Amino acid sequence: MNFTAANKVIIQGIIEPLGASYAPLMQAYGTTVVAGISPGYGGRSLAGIPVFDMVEQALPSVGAIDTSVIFSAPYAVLDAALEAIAAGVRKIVLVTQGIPPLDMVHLIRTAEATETLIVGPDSPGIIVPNQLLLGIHPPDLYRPGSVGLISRNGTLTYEIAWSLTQAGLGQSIAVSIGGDAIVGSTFPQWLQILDEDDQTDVIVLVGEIGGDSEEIAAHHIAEAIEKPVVAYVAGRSAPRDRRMGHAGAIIESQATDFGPDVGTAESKIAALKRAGVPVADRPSEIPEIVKSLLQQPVKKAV
Amino acid sequence: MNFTAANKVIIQGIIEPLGASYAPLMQAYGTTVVAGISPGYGGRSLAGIPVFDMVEQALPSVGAIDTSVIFSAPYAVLDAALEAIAAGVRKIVLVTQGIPPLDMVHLIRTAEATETLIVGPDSPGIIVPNQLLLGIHPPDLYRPGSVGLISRNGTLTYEIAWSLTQAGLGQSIAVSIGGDAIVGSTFPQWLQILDEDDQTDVIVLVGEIGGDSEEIAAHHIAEAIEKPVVAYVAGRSAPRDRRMGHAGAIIESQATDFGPDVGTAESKIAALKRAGVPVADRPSEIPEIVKSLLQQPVKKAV
Amino acid sequence: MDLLEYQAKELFRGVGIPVPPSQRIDRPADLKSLAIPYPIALKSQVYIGGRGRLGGVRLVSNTIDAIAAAHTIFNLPIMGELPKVLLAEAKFDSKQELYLAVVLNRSIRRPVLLGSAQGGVDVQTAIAQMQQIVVDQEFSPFYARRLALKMGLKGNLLNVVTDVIERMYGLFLSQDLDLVEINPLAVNAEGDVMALDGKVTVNDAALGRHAALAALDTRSTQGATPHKPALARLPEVLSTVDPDGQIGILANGAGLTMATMDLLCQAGGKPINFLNIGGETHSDALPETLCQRLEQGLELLTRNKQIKVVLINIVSGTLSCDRVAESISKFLQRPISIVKPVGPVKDEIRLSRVKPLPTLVVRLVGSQFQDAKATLAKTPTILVEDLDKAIAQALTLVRNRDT
Amino acid sequence: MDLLEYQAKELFRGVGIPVPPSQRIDRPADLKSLAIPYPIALKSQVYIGGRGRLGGVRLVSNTIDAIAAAHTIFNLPIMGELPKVLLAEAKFDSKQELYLAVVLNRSIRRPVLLGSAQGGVDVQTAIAQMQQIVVDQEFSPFYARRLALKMGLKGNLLNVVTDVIERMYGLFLSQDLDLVEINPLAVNAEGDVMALDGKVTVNDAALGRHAALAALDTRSTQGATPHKPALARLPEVLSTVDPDGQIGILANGAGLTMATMDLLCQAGGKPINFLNIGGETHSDALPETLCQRLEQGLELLTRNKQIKVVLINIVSGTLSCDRVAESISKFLQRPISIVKPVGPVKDEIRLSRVKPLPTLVVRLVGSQFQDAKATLAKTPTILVEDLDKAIAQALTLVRNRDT
Repeated sequence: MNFTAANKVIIQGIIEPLGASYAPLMQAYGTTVVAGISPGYGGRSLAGIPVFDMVEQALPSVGAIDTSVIFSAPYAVLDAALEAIAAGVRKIVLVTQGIPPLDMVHLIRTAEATETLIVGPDSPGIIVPNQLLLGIHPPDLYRPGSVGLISRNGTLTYEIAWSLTQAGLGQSIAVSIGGDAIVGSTFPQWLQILDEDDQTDVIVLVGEIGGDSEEIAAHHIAEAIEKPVVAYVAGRSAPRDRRMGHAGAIIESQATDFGPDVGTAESKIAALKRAGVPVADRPSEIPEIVKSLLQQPVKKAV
Repeated sequence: MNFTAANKVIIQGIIEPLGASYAPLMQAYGTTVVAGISPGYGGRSLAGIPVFDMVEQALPSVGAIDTSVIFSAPYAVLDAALEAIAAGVRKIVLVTQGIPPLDMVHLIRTAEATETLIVGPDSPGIIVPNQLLLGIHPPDLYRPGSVGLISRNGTLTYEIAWSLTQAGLGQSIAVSIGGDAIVGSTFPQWLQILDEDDQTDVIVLVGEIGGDSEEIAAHHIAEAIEKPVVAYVAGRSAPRDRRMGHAGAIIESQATDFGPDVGTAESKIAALKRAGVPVADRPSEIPEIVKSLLQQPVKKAV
Repeated sequence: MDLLEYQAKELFRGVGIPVPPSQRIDRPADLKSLAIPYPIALKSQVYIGGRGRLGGVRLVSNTIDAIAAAHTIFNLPIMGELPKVLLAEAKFDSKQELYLAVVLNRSIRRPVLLGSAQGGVDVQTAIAQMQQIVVDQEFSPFYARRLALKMGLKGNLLNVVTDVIERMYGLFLSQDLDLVEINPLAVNAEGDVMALDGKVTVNDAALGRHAALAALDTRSTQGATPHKPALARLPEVLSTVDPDGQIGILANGAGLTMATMDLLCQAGGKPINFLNIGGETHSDALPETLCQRLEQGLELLTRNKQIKVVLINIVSGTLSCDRVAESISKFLQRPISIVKPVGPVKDEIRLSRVKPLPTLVVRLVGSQFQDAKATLAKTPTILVEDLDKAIAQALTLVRNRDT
Repeated sequence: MDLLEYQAKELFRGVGIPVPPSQRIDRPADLKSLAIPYPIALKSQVYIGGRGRLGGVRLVSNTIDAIAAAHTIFNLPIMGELPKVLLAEAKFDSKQELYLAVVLNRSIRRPVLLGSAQGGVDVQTAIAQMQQIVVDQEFSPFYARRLALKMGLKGNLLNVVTDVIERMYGLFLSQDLDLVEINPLAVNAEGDVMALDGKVTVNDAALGRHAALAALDTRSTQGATPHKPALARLPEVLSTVDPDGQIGILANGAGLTMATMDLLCQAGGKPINFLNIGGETHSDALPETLCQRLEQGLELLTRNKQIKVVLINIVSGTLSCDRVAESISKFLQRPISIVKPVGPVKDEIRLSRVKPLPTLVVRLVGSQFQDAKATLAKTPTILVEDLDKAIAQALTLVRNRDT
């Protein structure tokens, strides 16, 4: 998995408000944005980026496309992503929130069959500081460095990146897998990618209540990850069963009346600790723990 | 592609009238029928063949299954075939006629993705004389030999097999690709299989009016087939646009008012002749032509 | 099964494809309570295309003209077909007319989307501009967009037409259609679109799972009996191949029936009727059923007083020769009174029974041939083993009976 | 969005899942014109489960008893919820009760089918017997059959239950449901099945494409306004975290809001309300929209007279710090009369305006921080750069205002 400024990137939904605001920012940051896609707007351009009606129309002029960042309206995202896959795009970042879950199920099935990486939805995307912005991370808060940051939220990710940056700890990459109930790429996938990434020395994992991603991540860390991991889990004080704004924060149960303890902050923190992962009590604690881990020798492969 | 008595075969829809009649005949002919499948009838047996509710239930006791012959009712065929594919079966013969075409489109897409051979629907299936019966060919009319018989109809295939048998010309294999509008395996696929088959010296292709399979077959023969081919096309005298009993006999046009000449007997016969294929005027002429071809040296590879 | 225009448009309306306000007219007087404003188009609801050229569509501006036009159209056969219903439809001012269709392509085994930027009555121009997109994987709207782009559409019209195609595909898939066609899809000066004419063909094999569509069959004399994927009914009336013919053909399976007829024609014979009693691949097929169909088929063919010879060609794995022979023998021995009629028995048919039966030339391939031979030896039928000889025999018999 | 039982059963009926004959009862008098025969069950239509144990379901055998029971149920709150409607339903004699559900499993990112041969009110037994099938590829009925088999069903019941699961899945997929549950699916002595109770949860994000379902929302005070996937509305009333609390939290994004509240609680603070004005990943999100939501959020929080301090924590890429500062400044300067109320303005709220506003502790991360600092310097707000310090500041202020 390589994410560099050499990646050829398109922006689908480039005329949506969010897409139109971030397209020039992504480009200004050094991302090679070769085309924007918005059906019905073909022939125009936005911040110098040529706009096409379809992904495949861009291919003759720009060649193979590595990545698409999708800002389309929620009900148009599935089709946009399938269109990108049909045009040979194999990395897709879904920024848009509120995609119907069954659209995601359909998309994930197709992504699996075509070996396409789907990041998101409801995700600020990926940033490789000073190299590449695939989404809406605020670049000012990030600096290049060796901390790999993986989260499933948006502004809390910025908060933690900023606390690292302020402490002099730059980031090799920051990625949010997205806050909606059904997301494409998972914590274990990204843990694996960062474990194998030469630029990353330590991994910060930012979780929150709801779902079982942190429990699964903890299991994966214990089994397969060699680099040190620091975690933080938001939502210790959250009232149970209250919506905090996105589905990740609903403590869900499998079906009516079948609710195990999975999903609570306690369950997640306990699982991470059992896996040997230090869990910060507050965001500002993360840089201290990262520093202490960087001074320890890296776990050896067994 | 090997079709021998060693093939492990299941019969789906074994309690349907047609399935129940032919299961014992297939078995008596030497086909290794290891299980019958009919939902709701699991636990029974038919002619000594154990019946299961699902294909996957049979796996622990019979091991991997090579082929399924499906006799299920038309609207149950798609599900039965998908179930067989999910259970690892990669050769499927659909005997049943009248499967809705869009069910076939769905099945063919899945078959392509899983590299599954689908023969039929509306097909008497495959017979390898004295070895294997996968379907409803009347065994009495066939004898082992070196003529490969490919058709898209039922009883006319028997007629021609019988005329070959009576003339002392046995068959290496006989297969009907099926009479419905949308079928799985095609003439070119079978021409290729028989061209590569050591047991086959000459190929008899039996077509009929409707669709463009004969035209496509003619093209394929000219391009890629080395063994001699003899053809017969039924329907020279058929009134245009009259239903003869199955969809293959409707001279179809792409959409309203867009009807080319493709599909008529004239078009098919002309295409075959252009490809150098002798076309018999009547079934009884076929054995004579086959004999004359067998006396000629085989075309050399270019 | 084809739908009439007004039925197709009901389906379009149901999935949100824009169609003009319209009203079904069962008799001219219905126009007195017309709920749509004039001018309107009055359109003959027939299954045959090209009614516009033949006077089946009229534009009218007031009730008096409308009633007069309706009278005319109700009495105007289009290629022999009289409308039972008219459609009164609001006028739509079109600036551009597109052609759109979704159809199954049997040779690539996939649905295809067809579109032409030049739709309307001039079919040749539409064809010249026709674009095609194959829906090779599961449908997603981008296939529709791909077609719209290929048609040369841009801007808002690109999206509007994409949406119409998407809805057409939705119908196609959910209703098991063989064809859904809009011609023209009109575009007005404001960029709004409207389906002005539509054609829908429902797949017959799938009708059993679409009760609402099956109920739209206005042509079935069986009425609204539920279609089910059972053995197809034998036709009630056989169509005539050669009106001067004297030979009837009865065979099993479409290919075999055609081959038999081909042989007869090649030998100079004139078949008047042919009947395929059905192949062997129906999941419900039992020997009993096939025998029954054989007897019903003989009954049907022998009703035709013009037939001198019936050529029976049965090649079967399901049905042994002796069972075929027994059925034939049973048919010949039946007392007329106990024959279960296939349709309502008319006097004319009863009358025909007293006429001598045509000669039956029987050709059989299958098991138990010797038993069949013994059975048929006791009947006036002529059993021939070889197909070419059976054809020759039938021809000789006709000539002999003629003279 | 949850549906009430009678709404769920309407959906079931629509797709051919058998449900008992039933009638919606809006008031006890409706029982006088009951069209189903006694005995019937009268069932409280509330969103909360377990109504049976709490007296929300009664079996009655005649009109007098029915009306009396209806009066009782209409006045019986189930866990605080009073029914607006009852369901009168024909009795069905069950020999066996099954549990069936289709639900989305977010961690495997696939729908799963759940089934237990021991359904009914005893949930623990149902769970002990629960079987699960993952629908990993496109659904086909064999997935349903796989579940039915795993549940231990045989013979005709296997096929009947497979068919019910298939129809449940059809609903799940076509209506974008989070959950469709039948408990119990009753089986009678003849082997017929009947869905005696059902639960359907519609996915909120998908409601915008299911107008018919959105119209079933009986709880929305907005009435039947079309749901669309726009920025979620802010809540009209904030829920209370700690009734003794004096601090309100306003942040952007769910994770950040939770983290801020966690910090406050860990430091011994008592938040009474929290408000997430929304993250940054909405395709319609513009700085203007976010500023508007910030101002609306402040309006909402400051309505609560108990709040002494509002802690604002905004970390944003979309919104520069100076724009946040301007919004806060604008909010503080607004004349009360021109503030556009979010809901109907009650006198009580107008009254609260004359009270001094709570102190605003503002913590900002983003671009243009210095400009924000300059803007806020002219206001009575307290700007803190560091999050931990902002928390400490808020706590100090509450203590000071307390004393």
